[in-house]
Amino acid sequence: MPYTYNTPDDERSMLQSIGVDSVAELFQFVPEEFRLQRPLDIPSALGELELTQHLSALANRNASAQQKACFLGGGSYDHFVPAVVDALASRGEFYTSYTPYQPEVSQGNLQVMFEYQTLICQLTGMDVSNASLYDGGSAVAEAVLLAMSVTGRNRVVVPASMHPEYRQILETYFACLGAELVTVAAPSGSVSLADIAAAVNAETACVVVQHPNFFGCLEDVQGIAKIAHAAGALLIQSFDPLSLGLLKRPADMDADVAVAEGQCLGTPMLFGGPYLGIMACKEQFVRRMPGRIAGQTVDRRGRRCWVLTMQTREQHIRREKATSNICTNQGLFALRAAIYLSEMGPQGLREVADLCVRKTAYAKQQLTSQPRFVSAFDRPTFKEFVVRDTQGRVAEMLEQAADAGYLAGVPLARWYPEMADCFLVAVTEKRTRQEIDGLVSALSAASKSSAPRPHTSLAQAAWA
Amino acid sequence: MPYTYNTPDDERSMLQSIGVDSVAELFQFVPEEFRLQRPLDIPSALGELELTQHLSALANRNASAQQKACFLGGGSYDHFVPAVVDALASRGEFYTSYTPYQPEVSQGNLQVMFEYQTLICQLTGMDVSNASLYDGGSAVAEAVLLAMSVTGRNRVVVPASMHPEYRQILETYFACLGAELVTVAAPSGSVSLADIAAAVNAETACVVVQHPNFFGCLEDVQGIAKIAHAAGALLIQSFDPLSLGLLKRPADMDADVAVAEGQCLGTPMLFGGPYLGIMACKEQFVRRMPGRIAGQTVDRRGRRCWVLTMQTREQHIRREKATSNICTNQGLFALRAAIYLSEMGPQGLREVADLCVRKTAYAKQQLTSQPRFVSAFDRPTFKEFVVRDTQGRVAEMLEQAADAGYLAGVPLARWYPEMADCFLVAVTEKRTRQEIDGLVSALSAASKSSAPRPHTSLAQAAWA
Amino acid sequence: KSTTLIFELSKKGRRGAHLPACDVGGPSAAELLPAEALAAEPPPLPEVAEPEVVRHFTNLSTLNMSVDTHFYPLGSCTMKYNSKRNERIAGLPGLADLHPYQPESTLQGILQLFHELQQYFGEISGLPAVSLQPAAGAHGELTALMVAAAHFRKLGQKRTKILAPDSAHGTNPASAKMAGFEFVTVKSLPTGNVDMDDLRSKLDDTVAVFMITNPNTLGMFDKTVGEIANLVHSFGGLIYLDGANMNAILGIARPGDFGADMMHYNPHKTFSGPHGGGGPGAGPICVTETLRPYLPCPVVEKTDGQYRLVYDKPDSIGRVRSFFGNVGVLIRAYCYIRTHGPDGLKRVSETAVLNANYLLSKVKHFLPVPQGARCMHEFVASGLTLKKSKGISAMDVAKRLLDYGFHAPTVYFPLTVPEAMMIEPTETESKETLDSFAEVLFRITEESGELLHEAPHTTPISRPDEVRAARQPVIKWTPAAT
Amino acid sequence: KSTTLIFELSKKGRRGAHLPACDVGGPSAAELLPAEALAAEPPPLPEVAEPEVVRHFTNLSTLNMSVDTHFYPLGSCTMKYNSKRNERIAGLPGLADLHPYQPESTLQGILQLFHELQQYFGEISGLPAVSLQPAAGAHGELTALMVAAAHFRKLGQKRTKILAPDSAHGTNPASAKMAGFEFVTVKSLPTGNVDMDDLRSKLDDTVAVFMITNPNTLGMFDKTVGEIANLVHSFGGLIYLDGANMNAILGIARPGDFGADMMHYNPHKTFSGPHGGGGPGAGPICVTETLRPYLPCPVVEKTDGQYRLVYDKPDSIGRVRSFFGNVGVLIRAYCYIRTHGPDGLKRVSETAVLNANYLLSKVKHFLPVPQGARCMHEFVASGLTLKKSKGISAMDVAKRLLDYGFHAPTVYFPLTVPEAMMIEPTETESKETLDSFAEVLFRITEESGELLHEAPHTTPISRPDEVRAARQPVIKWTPAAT
Repeated sequence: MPYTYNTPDDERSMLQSIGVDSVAELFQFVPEEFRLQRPLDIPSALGELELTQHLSALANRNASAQQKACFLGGGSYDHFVPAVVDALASRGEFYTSYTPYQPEVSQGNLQVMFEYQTLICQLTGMDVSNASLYDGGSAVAEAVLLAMSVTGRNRVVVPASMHPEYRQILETYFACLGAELVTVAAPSGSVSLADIAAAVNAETACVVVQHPNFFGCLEDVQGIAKIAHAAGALLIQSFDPLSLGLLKRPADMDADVAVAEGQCLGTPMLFGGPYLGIMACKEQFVRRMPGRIAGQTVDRRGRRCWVLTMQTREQHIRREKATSNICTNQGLFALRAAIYLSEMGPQGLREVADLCVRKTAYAKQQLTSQPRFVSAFDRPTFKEFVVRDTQGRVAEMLEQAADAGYLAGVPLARWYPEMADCFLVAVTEKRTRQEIDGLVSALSAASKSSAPRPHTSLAQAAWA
Repeated sequence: MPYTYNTPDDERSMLQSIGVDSVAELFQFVPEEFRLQRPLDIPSALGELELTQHLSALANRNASAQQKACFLGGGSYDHFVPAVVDALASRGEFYTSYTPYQPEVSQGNLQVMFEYQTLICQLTGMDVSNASLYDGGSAVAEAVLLAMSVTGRNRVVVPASMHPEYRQILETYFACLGAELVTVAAPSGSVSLADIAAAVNAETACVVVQHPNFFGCLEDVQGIAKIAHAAGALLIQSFDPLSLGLLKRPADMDADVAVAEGQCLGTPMLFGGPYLGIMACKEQFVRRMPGRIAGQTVDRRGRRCWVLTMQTREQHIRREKATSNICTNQGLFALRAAIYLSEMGPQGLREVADLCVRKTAYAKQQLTSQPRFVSAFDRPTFKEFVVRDTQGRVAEMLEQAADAGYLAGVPLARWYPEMADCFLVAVTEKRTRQEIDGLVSALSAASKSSAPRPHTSLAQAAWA
Repeated sequence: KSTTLIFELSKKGRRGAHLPACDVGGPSAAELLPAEALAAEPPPLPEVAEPEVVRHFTNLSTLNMSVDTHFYPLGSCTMKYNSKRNERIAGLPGLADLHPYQPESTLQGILQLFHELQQYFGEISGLPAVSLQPAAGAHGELTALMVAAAHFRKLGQKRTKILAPDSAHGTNPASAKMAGFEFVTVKSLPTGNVDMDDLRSKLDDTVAVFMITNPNTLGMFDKTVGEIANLVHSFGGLIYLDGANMNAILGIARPGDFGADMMHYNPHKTFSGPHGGGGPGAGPICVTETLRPYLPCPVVEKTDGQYRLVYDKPDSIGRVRSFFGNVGVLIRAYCYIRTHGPDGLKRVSETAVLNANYLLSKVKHFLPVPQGARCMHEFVASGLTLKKSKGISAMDVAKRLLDYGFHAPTVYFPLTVPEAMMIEPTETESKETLDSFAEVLFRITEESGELLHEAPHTTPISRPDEVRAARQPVIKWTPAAT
Repeated sequence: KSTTLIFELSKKGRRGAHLPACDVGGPSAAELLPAEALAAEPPPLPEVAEPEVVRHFTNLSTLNMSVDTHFYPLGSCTMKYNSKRNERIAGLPGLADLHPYQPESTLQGILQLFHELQQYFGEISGLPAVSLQPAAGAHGELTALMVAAAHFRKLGQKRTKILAPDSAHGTNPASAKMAGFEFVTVKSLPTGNVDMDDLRSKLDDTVAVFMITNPNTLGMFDKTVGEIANLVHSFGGLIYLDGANMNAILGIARPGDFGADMMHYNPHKTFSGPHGGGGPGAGPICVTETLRPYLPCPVVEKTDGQYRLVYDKPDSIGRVRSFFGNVGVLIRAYCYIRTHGPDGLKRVSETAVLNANYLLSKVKHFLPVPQGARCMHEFVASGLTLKKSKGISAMDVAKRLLDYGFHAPTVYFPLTVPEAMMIEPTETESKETLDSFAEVLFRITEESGELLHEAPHTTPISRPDEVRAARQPVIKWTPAAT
């Protein structure tokens, strides 16, 4: 019991103060029939040294992105995390505190929440932000619920180019709510305005568009927003925070609600979580927003300070009438995002975005200039792109690439059966030219076919 | 310039306030002839991402003790560092502060120094401790200078079983001071009382004995102390802090000054430094001690607090009459030691020492039951021991063991030409039975001779 | 300490990060992307130097109370020690730098961890089928209710209602609504136990689930839970166990053994995941074998010695979160369970309950505890007498505690106790701390109302004007607002 | 915040760490070791639980001012920002978990780093031969003086004296003594520059080394350094440059170019190694080619593409420290140099000097700065007028600054300036911070003596009784002393 204090003496005197003879007596209200009469069947205790050795052994059975060059994307990315983020977020006063119920002794967390909200507004151009949600996927679901609540409508239009797992979450939520999810195909890598227009009707609560989308391609958000708004529906954009170093902001494209996966803002990949769900919206929807919100006020001495506010939206007060059941936020990751954005600043953010775009373009060009591979879509891409393996051996090839030191791509078969010969390649600012060239070699070398296609000579000189 | 603030506007207005036109003008007092007329010939600046990649690449060209099982000792050991040590010592308020010249805003560091001093006294049984020195080696040198100063004598007796580098430091210091270093052989692995008695005379300032010594063997400190004291000399013991979980304390053996390398108390190996020089002594020598000392006092409101004290020993006041030129301490590592000792407590310390002794004995038994190896000395050992390779191929064998995943031992040839076929093996509490068995296999397998010796069958059953 | 905002520290031209030059050459991003997609300027983020970032956030941190610095007896939140070893382990590159879509061959270590954790959670709860996916306790509730809904759909039963006592956490009703159910409140008794008569009167075959928190939010073990379960089951309904209070019964009683069909854990409470200033948590759920087919996917299975992520369960509700779940929190829970082992986990609950009862034995003499002389891991004192006699509210007491260096208990919850102060010491506090807390609490009850209404006096700020914050919301900084 | 000692928190039977059972079986340690060597009991260390360890040291840390939290203009100590990236890098297992006696084949990365760092240090100083071994600035001084001694021994010259100005750091005379020399003080002028006449009068062929700090401890560049060097050299002596103030001249002037034969760096100052509450530092030295043979061993050399540790230099003084040196500090210095590059390092000094001159331009109006209107990277203000007019001492001002959230400057050094306040802002502070510091400093000079004599008022403690501490020393805790 490494974390407890009570010595036998302590225990004796405490039991005496309580007026019982044994600790067992304290459990008198637990009926005998419900008592577990045997020890739990779990392994026996490990000291710190053994625990560390055991977990290190488990960790060593995984191949981390520090060992293999990671070109995986699809919502989780191997971006660079500046050391300040780890150094500051690992302060005990941040990570061992809880929701700031007592503002007088929680101004650190509250100010961070307020700064985070402001940073997200600056990033997106939106009017207001909450203090975070679980992740990008549930943020989409919460945004859709908001739209349904605002419009009183039950039909939601989503392109197939949105993250398939985000769409699955919507399906799961909708199964209980009797809402209708309309998926619009995106055969060219992005959805067409015509297809969206055909899908949107007077029953549509919202259109959700991811830009850049799951395939890395850009979407015509403004065009889609016009269609949605014309039908009285909301436009929800799922965005990539780092893309906003270069791309127009959701507000500039008239999004009503902007949501995102915030992992790229200073959080490691962590095998998928915990991450950071970002949600910002137009002023008029603020009282429908789920999640905590920090607001500015003054204390009794008139000093500026911060508190949790608009709590009447929340379940601990409103119970079943709350905007959502969410009561935790991802405070620690909102903090990481706030530190990350402060460290990067506008120029740093632009530089990261620029590196992503250029390295991605280079990788796409190099890879698709190999006879074996073709680009699946002819669209501009941000930091990932879809490649078709003309030999159709994606799974095998990716395993071989992993052996060769490359986490080379995400196979699309699980979500898009029609794209079983395709994989998604992401290139962040961390990937070097050497790694990209190595990736191209490793993929080309993997389970090579005997009949090479003629080389499609693109202007390789441009990359010299 | 990632760490500076001045914008061009700032710079302009600052120059204006100063009353000069350019920054260059501020260097007017540096004569033109001394100005460097070219850029420094060092590589150009790296951003954090590139720097991290570059240093990671360098780090990956080393084999760390996390990759290879480390059986190296000789004053630096792969002991377990509990996570609390790193977590607490990495708080900015500790590591980005400096010597507590302003006690009102340095009580954290001062109290830690006071606690460290007390912990070292508890550990050693000595009356007083300073707040740390550079490392175990220079601590020996400082202790010897103290003894020379106290006794007014210039002759120092040291067994060959003391760390050869510590003896080299003494030689270096003595070359300037005209002092005499007498080295007493220790052919059996420990020094004999008779040899010590023969070396000690009325000119002897002190005898320095390391216990457990460089070969891992125990010395008869009490016996040596009697000889030294009978001659009016001081007894300086260099000890292993972790050994005191089991062994008698320096004070119990009548040491006058106790010094140690404190790396084992919560500091990683760091390729040899920075480490922690521990020094404690009898009360009567306190005003001769080098290094900072924190003392208890009260503030104006009568509250207990701590300050730097006995500063008249120090060079910033006494200049050439100071006890030493040392003005930094190793505050951060004294802090680590204080955290480590608090986390371990008496029982934890005993358990660590017990594991070291038993695992070392097991390794010695296993290794020397191989036909190729014999134990160099027939003495009880604490956490390391010397092995003789009957095939005499130490360097070659250790390289091969490294390739096989074992940092197997320290070759002794550099310091002890007569022991060119010997190497020193250390076994800490971190080494598992599996690793020890693997070490034995790897060493046995390394560049095997064709003529095996008969198996010397020791009671292997005892280790079952 | 300054409360200057990071935006107010910004000055045009300052910067922290510098990214490397592009090593692949080629056209600029502006040439690679269509002009209409590009913003003219990057977002107007603050421009600050790195030292300022460090100083700003470091100093902000020191304005918080936290478990690392203070006793934090926030009832229901289980603010126990967050072990540093777990933080270090969770940061190992082989655990932290993993992408969720890596080939399974490169993930055998972490999948083994999940597989074992599923077993541990199943064993501790007595409910063998486990999903690690939900991202928080409330998310786990929602997921479990969706599982229940799927179950009844499969059975062809139309059940529209969820019941829970009035003492339940607010997330219970909110989750019920999000899962598409109607929510009905059942009364509770002064002990926090369920009012069986009221329950009986509301039970019928339209009730899908009865949600119960046991130990309940008054810190009492509801002995009638078996009876309740039988009753609900007799109507074909399911029992959902809100696992917020599992810290009281680890290795002592298992929800699956006292009638629960479904439950969630709050690993950030029970298994010591750091609370992170409000999150992340995690909300793994455990259900009976009957309900296993409906769990979200993926789950981890082991076949032929290999660990696999299984996505294709035909009856699964689907997924409630992207990727696998809040893995970082789960790793810490795994470490916690392995650190304690079977004896240690039981000892955790015994100590948590001992500490709570000890504190209760000290406090009850000057602050009435309606639930009586015993509790599980927490208890709820009432400030009603104090309020009536001296006009001192539970909030006053809470605020004054801050002056003495203690975080306040949870106040005004549960709603069923007037002037409630819900105190949970946890097992990782010393008798000395509990003594000192009790002594201070007593001293506060003797202090003047005037002093207390104005409390706290020594904290970074005094009481904030919350009404103003809500009425004139300022929820982001703007240059004008300064 | 509590200042309870860890010993006072101890209670028999509590513990933090639990070590694993012994996996090799066999006899106990007590059986393996001779009885007479064994202690009956382990040392009487405090017995505390891990959460207490965490809370204790965390709370202690918050009683410190530090660069991460406060402006820290401690003159001569160069309290600049300690970059977090360097901390992270220095902790990489491939750098931190290396044993000093590993085979060289397993150390090529770190040896390359040292080899490059030797070159950088040589290039920045203009003194090409480098030893990375000394553990601190003072240790570097001592080592260099030993090198000088070895040089003169080799030459067969008997030189017994070391000279340095009265404005020198106290370590200069102390190191001279430890290296076996007699120390002679040379006068300095009010500018801090060396009094040439006094120097001349003390120079002869028994002088081994003249030690000079340039920029000097008044923050001025001593223009006469060339003349001094010529003079000392003409007597066959050597010039030692105390490198404490290198932050002023990186890439601007090189000691080797203005006459130094030997110098040390303080990488914890100039190259931003964290000061660690008093240490560790490092004290690498650079010398001329002539003196290279005498440097301590090992040094890193590169032959046939392999990096090697060379131990066998016949004229080497030997070694001054075990193992290789304060490697962790050196790695951070390497990172710092690589982060800045040639332009950046020069810019560091330009900015440090700009910041110091700016602050000087603000301060001189109300606090006389005897050295005049210009400085290098620091300046020394004198509180003499204030002392005479209002009885306010430099110490009073220093203490009052703490109340305003600023660390104090160095006071009463150099000894040559009455009521000295030595202010070094460094390059990693903003104009806003300097403005605010100057404003507060001015405000303090306007405050009443009464207020200032009692300052500080808002710090964790008020002024301690240092006399009592020295006269009745209590330098460890004992149960009786409480």
